[in-house]
Amino acid sequence: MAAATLRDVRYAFGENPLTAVALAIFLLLVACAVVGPALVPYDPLATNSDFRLVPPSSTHWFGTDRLGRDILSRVVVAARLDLGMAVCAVALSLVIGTGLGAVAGYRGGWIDNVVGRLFDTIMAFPLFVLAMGIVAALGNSVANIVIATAIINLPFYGRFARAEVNIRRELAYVEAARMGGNGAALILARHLIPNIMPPMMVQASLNMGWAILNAAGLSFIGLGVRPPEAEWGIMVSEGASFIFSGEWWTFVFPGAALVLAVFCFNLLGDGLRDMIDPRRRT
Amino acid sequence: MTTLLEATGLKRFYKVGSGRKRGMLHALDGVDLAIGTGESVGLVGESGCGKSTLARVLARLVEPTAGSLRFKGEDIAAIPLARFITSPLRARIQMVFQDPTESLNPHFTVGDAIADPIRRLRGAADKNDLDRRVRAALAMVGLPDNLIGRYPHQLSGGQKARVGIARAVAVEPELLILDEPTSALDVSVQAVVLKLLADLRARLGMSYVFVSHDLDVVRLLCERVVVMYLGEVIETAPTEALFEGPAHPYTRALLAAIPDPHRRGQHPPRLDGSPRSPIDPDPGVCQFYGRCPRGQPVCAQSRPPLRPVGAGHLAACHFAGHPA
Amino acid sequence: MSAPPLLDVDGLTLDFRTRAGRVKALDDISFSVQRGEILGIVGESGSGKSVSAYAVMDLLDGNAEIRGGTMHFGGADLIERDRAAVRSMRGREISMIFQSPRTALNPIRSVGRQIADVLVRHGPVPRRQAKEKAIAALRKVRIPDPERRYDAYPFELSGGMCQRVMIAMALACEPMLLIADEPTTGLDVTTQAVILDLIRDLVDNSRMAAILITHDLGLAGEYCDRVAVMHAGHVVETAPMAALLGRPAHPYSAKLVAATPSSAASIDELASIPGNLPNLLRDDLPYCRFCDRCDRRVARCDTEPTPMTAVGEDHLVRCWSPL
Amino acid sequence: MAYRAVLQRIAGALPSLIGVVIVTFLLSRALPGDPAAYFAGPAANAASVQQVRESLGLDKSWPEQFWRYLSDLSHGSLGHSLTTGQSVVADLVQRLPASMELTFCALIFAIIVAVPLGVLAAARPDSIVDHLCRALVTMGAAFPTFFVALLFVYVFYYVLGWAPQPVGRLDEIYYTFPSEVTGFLLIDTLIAGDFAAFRGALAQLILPTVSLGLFALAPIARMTRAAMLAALGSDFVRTARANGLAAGTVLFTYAFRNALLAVVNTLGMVFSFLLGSNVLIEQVFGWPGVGSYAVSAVIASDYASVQGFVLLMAVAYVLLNLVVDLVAGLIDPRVRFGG
Repeated sequence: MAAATLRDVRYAFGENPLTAVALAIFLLLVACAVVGPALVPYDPLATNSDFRLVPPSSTHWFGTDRLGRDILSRVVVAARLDLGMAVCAVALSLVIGTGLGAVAGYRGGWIDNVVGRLFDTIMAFPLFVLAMGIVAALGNSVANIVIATAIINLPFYGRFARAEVNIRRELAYVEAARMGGNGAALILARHLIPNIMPPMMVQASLNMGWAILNAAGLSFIGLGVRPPEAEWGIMVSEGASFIFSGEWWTFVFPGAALVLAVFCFNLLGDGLRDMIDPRRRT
Repeated sequence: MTTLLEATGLKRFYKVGSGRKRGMLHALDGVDLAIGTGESVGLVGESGCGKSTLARVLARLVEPTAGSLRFKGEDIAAIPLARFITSPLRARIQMVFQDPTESLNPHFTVGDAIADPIRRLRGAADKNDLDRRVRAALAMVGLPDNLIGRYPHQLSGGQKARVGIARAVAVEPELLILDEPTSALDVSVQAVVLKLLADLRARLGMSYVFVSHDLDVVRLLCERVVVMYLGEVIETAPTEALFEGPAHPYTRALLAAIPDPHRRGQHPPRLDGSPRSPIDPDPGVCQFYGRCPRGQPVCAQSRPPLRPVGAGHLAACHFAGHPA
Repeated sequence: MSAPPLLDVDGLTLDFRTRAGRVKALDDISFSVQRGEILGIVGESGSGKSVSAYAVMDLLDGNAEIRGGTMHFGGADLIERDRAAVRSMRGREISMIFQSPRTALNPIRSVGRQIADVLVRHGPVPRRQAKEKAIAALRKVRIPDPERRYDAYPFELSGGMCQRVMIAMALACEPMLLIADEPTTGLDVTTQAVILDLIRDLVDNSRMAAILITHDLGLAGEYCDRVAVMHAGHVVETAPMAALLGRPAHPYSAKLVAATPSSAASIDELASIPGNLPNLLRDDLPYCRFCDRCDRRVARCDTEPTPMTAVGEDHLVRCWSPL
Repeated sequence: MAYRAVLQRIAGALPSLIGVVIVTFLLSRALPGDPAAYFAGPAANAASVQQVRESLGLDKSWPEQFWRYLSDLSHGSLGHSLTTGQSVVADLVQRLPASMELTFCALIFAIIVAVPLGVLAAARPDSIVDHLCRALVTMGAAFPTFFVALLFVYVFYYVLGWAPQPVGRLDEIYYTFPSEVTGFLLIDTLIAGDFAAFRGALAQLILPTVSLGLFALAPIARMTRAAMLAALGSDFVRTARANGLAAGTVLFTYAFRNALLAVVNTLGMVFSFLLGSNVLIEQVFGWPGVGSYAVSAVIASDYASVQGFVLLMAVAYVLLNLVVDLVAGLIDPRVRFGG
């Protein structure tokens, strides 16, 4: 198994060099998020009225914003908040969604109806709009952005887990496990959930990009994160007003960071999917 | 021969459709069946006849809607499922599944797959004891020890089928239910597995319920055959007697449809059309009526019960025993 | 057998290019079909029986590569001829039916229109007449109430009915050759018998020939006139059906006959074939791909290419030590 | 389609609508602190808060409040906006056509580009079109809409000067608004016969349409390509080929119609994206639609307006999904006849 996995990993990278690139970007992003504040040349919050709106140069690689803050430093430091929000939101919806979906799919009956109805109701909203409504209702904070993003992601994991469990519930190996003296809890825990985890993880990786976009979109319209906190969405939003005077660097670099992050998670998700599902290798 | 498992009046209905189309699908519609100790019974019929459902009800994978299930005289259908699952009785009835690939958890090694039911149902003194029993089960089905750490995807079809059998016999069942165990296998592998099954039964003295659509296979492996049609047993007889003198017109058609090189060029009458709907069937009409070459008005007025037509030979047809 | 065969496949060799290497799917296979007969191609999964048919139909995936051999149909060269010409023969001169008929039909087009599509494509048949002809085709395969069934969708029909629709579609333009690839796998035995009786009748009552691809030797025994036995990309034996069942010459054919449940009187008589198919990715495949499983192996099996040798009338075997 | 099947679909949308109403009600009651203080506005004193509480019925039990909410809804009342002073319904009705025009244009743009692209990519795997399709899909999924929109404005307005200033639907310095008939400027200008204004409105629409459309284009193209590949590899296409049907017939009559089903079914998801991203795009382009209205309301904690907006979008989305369902039923006989 280990050898086979290694072969799959090598295959995924060799076949799709982009996956390797994505992994490199991922490691870079993680590094930024973990030790970013120690790496950056300037204090991301320090204003400097002598250096306002300085174009990219050797001292300020990404230029400075309207308060003279170093954009490179802000972009690097923002990785922690942006990735943190997305990771927390995805983790929340992955755990809750898998749990609810798996139980609903295995048990069926009224539990399935109730859980299904819950997911349907969430999905009956345009999701970004629902997230706006939730943040507006719960209050304008980072925690609530995470909660809103988690809620709108919930049906994806829930329905996915439900469908995967449902397919497998009647499968012979599950029936065999029941013949072998396993109760419902044991079957879910030892036989079903481990088998649906690989596709769930792919789903999570593909979903990370979307979660990042959502959180950044909410901050872009002024929800959640408040200035002067460094966050990509709000930085783009702040830079947007300088389009008409040509200070492009104010929004391009934070925007590019967003694109890079989303791109990286999407590619990793694709690579992961190739790794666990060889049939998709076309 | 003593009776090992006796099913009486087994019914299993499923709700289907919604609104005005709602109905009850009669997957099992009152089945009586007794399996003797050490006996090997073949269960045959077309897809949708309820043979798989019956196998699952006998194994208590599916709960019957009505009816009793007596194992050595004890009504096991009355034991709540949650208790039955972990009771010693669970080990007494085991099952081998159709698709060898599907029946193995892809994340379990061969050793884990066989050890799991032993641990749950038999209990092992320690790791060594467990390991010893797993190896014994492997040896029983003729698999080498070195497969113990392999995953299903590293095995051939025949090896997977044997692991499935080893898993079932490892807990020393008295009744083994085999649900089309060779239908997914190639001829050459099928022959090996069939011989193994015959050999295991001879050595361990288990009873078999062998579900199959392949009458040739049933003929080789079973002492008695039970023919099902639309949720009912319509004929049962010792294998020899059934193949020599089928009493029910459906059985006759079924036997006539087995490909046979010796029938080259002959045109036996074929069973055409499709079965009646299994949803809310009329209890006063023979289920085979409409498709039956011998149908008479009486067949639409009463459903024929199973009745003796020979030694150990029962058939559910108004005209069974009467020459055509 | 003096008349030239309708289909003549000679020395066909075919590989699939895959990431793991070349799969030597067919190696120097030869078989032929005469007008008015049913040829059975029998073998276990992975033996190459479907691939051979797909090669004839030019339906192979893009990674298939024909490396040698010839295929002639009614005198025309199927490999050299341009692909457009071969493609226009499909459905008109050669047709094919497949297993799992319910997925093999377009789920959102009525079965009648699917048949009409074929008629319109191949004949100078206007759409309006095509409907009548399609209904006639449905009637020919004994579908009850064909006028009503014309508008039915596949999901409304049983598997057996769908297979009859497939046959009607394949026969709509009265082809010379029908290739049936495991047409009854997954169907009930009673339905299987009806479908195969139908194919047999159609062949007997016209000049059409058929190829029946199956893994079931018993089935081939009842319906085929001649048979080609395949193993691991080789045709190991071709013979009249009775000769193969009575006096199989290749050790694999013999084992296959003895391992078929219908041929055994008791479980003890049932023969088993040891070992597995060789891995066709291997570059050092032995000349005889059965030799690792064979109890009649001789030295030449590994070292010399095995020719097809006649052992009786119209009976060829690819073995250095035939039975 | 069978009459009964249509009714069934419509009935099937009812639970979603009920769920939507319940959720929006719960959201309005989930406001942190004292909802009455929110609704009373920042300048309120204790007495006026109490007055608002009573007028909103916030002192009643939850079921009573919910009942009241329902009866308000049935009278078409969504409360009053704090910022505009008008009723929320009036605000939304006034601004809805702008959003609809933009959304529909983006959707049409996305479908016109994405479907042929996906079909061609699947018909010729590994061709240039296929690579283009994959690149577009990857980019479309990775670029935040608001960022793309800003880049477009920067490049096409500031640098190249090709696009007009992003100041909403029509630059009132040069053009006059036509009298409102449909609310869709492209149509109203034509009705008024003012072709200059039509061109002006069109010019204003192009950038927001493309930036919004790109976001919808990616999922449609991906789905079309995948569905076409699946259809082309299916058993029934193999049968069609084996019967010698012409390549065009196989591609369009057999593969494409089946693939279309999958594509139509993903349109629901696409609408969800579109309606959400609409908010962001309106923000960038100063578009006077319901989205930018909602954003200002959110910032101003003008809750009644946000709630009205969420409800409106959800109802629109449920209705769009219903349309998608009905269209799928037209294509698929299995749905039509309940197979």
